Amino acid sequence: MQEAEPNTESLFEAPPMGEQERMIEAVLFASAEPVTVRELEARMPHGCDAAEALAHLRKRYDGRGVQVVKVGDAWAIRTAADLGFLMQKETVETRKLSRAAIETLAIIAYHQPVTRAEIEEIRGVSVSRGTVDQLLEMEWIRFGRRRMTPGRPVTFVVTPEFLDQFGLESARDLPGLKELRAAGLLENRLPPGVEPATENDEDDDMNKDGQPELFED
Amino acid sequence: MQEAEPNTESLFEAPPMGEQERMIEAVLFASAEPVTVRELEARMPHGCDAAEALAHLRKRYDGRGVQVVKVGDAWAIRTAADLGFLMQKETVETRKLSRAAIETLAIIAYHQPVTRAEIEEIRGVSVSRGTVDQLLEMEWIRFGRRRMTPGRPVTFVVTPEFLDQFGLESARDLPGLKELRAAGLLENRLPPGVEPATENDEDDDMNKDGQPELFED
Amino acid sequence: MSDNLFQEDNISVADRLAAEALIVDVDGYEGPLDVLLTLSRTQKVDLRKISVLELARQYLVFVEKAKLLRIELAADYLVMAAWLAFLKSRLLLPPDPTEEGPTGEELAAHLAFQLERLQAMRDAAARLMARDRLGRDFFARGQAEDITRIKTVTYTATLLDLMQGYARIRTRDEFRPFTMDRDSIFTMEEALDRMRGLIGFSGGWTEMASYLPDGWTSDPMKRRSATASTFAASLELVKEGHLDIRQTESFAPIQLRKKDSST
Repeated sequence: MQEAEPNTESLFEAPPMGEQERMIEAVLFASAEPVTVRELEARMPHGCDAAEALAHLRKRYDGRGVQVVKVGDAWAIRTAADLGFLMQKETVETRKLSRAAIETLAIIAYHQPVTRAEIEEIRGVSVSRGTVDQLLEMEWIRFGRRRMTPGRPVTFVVTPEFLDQFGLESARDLPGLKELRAAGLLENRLPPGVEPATENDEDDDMNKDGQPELFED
Repeated sequence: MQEAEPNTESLFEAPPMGEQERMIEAVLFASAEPVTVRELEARMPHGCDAAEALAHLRKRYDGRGVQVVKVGDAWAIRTAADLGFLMQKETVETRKLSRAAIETLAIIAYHQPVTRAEIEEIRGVSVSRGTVDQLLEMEWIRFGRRRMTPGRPVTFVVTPEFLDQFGLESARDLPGLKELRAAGLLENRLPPGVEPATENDEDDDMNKDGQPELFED
Repeated sequence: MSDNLFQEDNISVADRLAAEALIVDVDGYEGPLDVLLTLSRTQKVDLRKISVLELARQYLVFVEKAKLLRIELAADYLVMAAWLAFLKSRLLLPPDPTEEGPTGEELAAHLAFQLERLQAMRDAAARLMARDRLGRDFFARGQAEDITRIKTVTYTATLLDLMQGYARIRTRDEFRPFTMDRDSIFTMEEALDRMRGLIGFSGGWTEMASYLPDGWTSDPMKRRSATASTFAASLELVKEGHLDIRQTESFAPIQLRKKDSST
């Protein structure tokens, strides 16, 4: 009806907030993946305030069988965790992670961005290639920025898929993060007598086009 | 663990209607197929009245962005018909990029700024115009500065959209050869003497300098 | 008294039993740090208050016992044993003022920190895995909707595709060597010739950068090539005994000096 011409209509006025809430409800319900505020606004008529509509929607679903949850900078609808027992049919058999993979994942989540050498320093053993590959393949971790230390090692960080998997709004909501930080257990403390590597932020040997010498071999 | 109790508990009393409504909401949301009243009751604790809870839920969603609808003799949650225009993006079909395009893109990412002639030299086959056009159209690459060599060939560089797509903060964060090897990606060695699969990315109207008229604007 | 501590005769029965239990399961441990963490539990105290000296003793008992049972321990277990023996002596003997480096207490504190951090990460991992999980405790939409079929084709590729694509090309290169035509190369031979002519005149420490030839310092490509070959040439001259070379820390300028034949 009206929706046939949302574009011409929107030149004049954004739809009322209740209508915006309905739109977001529809989009989030339809999608299995989290949707960002930007994507929501791109789909909605011009002038909509997706963030405000989201806040209303979130309140509306408070305590219901499905919930509006935040995943990184995106939003999704998920069933309430206390109703998991009804869903045996939907449960997907998750691949069992090895103890090494679980620890590596936790270290990446709590220490990110973290290099392979740092993971090995914390675990006290070398990290097997398969472990990192598995986590990359599951898209729970990805490469982060290179560390500006000798060798320019790549770092690892966790992904939005990881947050979605564990029902976290952001990596700041990891359980016990604050306590661990307060206890100094997330510091990268070097063994006594070892010189800290200099954080040399700009490297003259890098030409303007961002081609580090690493790629020239 | 929770499943153990509701059955024994339910011998005495069914959960309150509000709770039954939540259960139905979650099940309808999560299941891939419409669910019949019988199936609902089979999943819910003993003594529940799925039909009544459904009627409540249906009323609750009246006028909302999603609706509880009857499909045959089963029930499902669906987006409200008047909001269908918001769902267009749901049906985007994604296809894998061709091998030629991936290789071209990889060379541009690792060697940028790079000319077409250099890409061809690295790949060992000519690069079809279609491949470059496709990457340009996807906005994963763009023209860089002209190279200050005879013919002043244009160069290609990757775009911020590319970095975004691949979850990189900068092109420098691409793993280097050593890391590719460590990740097992450099193991697919061809036996010496074996010709790589010939890809006839023919492009006849291209002169030797890799300067097709396309770039002579 | 302190001599006694270095002998393995006075191992208590409990220690022996603990060590044997560890050895039986040595394959189940993830390296020496894991063993130390397990041993530390026998102290039944907060990891912050752990006695590293006691822990070192327990670990050495464990390694000694393994030797007696002729169990092959991986090299890193033996490296840890050697290090702990060293730490033990540092902790027990009065500090030698002439000796440099960190004190035994500093080393012990760091080891305690490592153990506490590893334990903390294990606890964190357990808490993480105990959370409600997508697809197990809470669920995504079971039926993503398709009301209007407006087909737009987009092409995708993953980082893995990209890396594999690049790897494929570079692997091919190993059999069909690829060289870019580059005119901005300053060869090591050229650098060596140049350096031989210049080092005779310089007395004190001079930065290596000042040896770069004229016209090779502004263009980054050329500067990189000239720097690399000048550095390689410098090393060659050091090897030949004509030069001294030093760098105070990572990324600091590299400095050269003509070798003084009198010292």
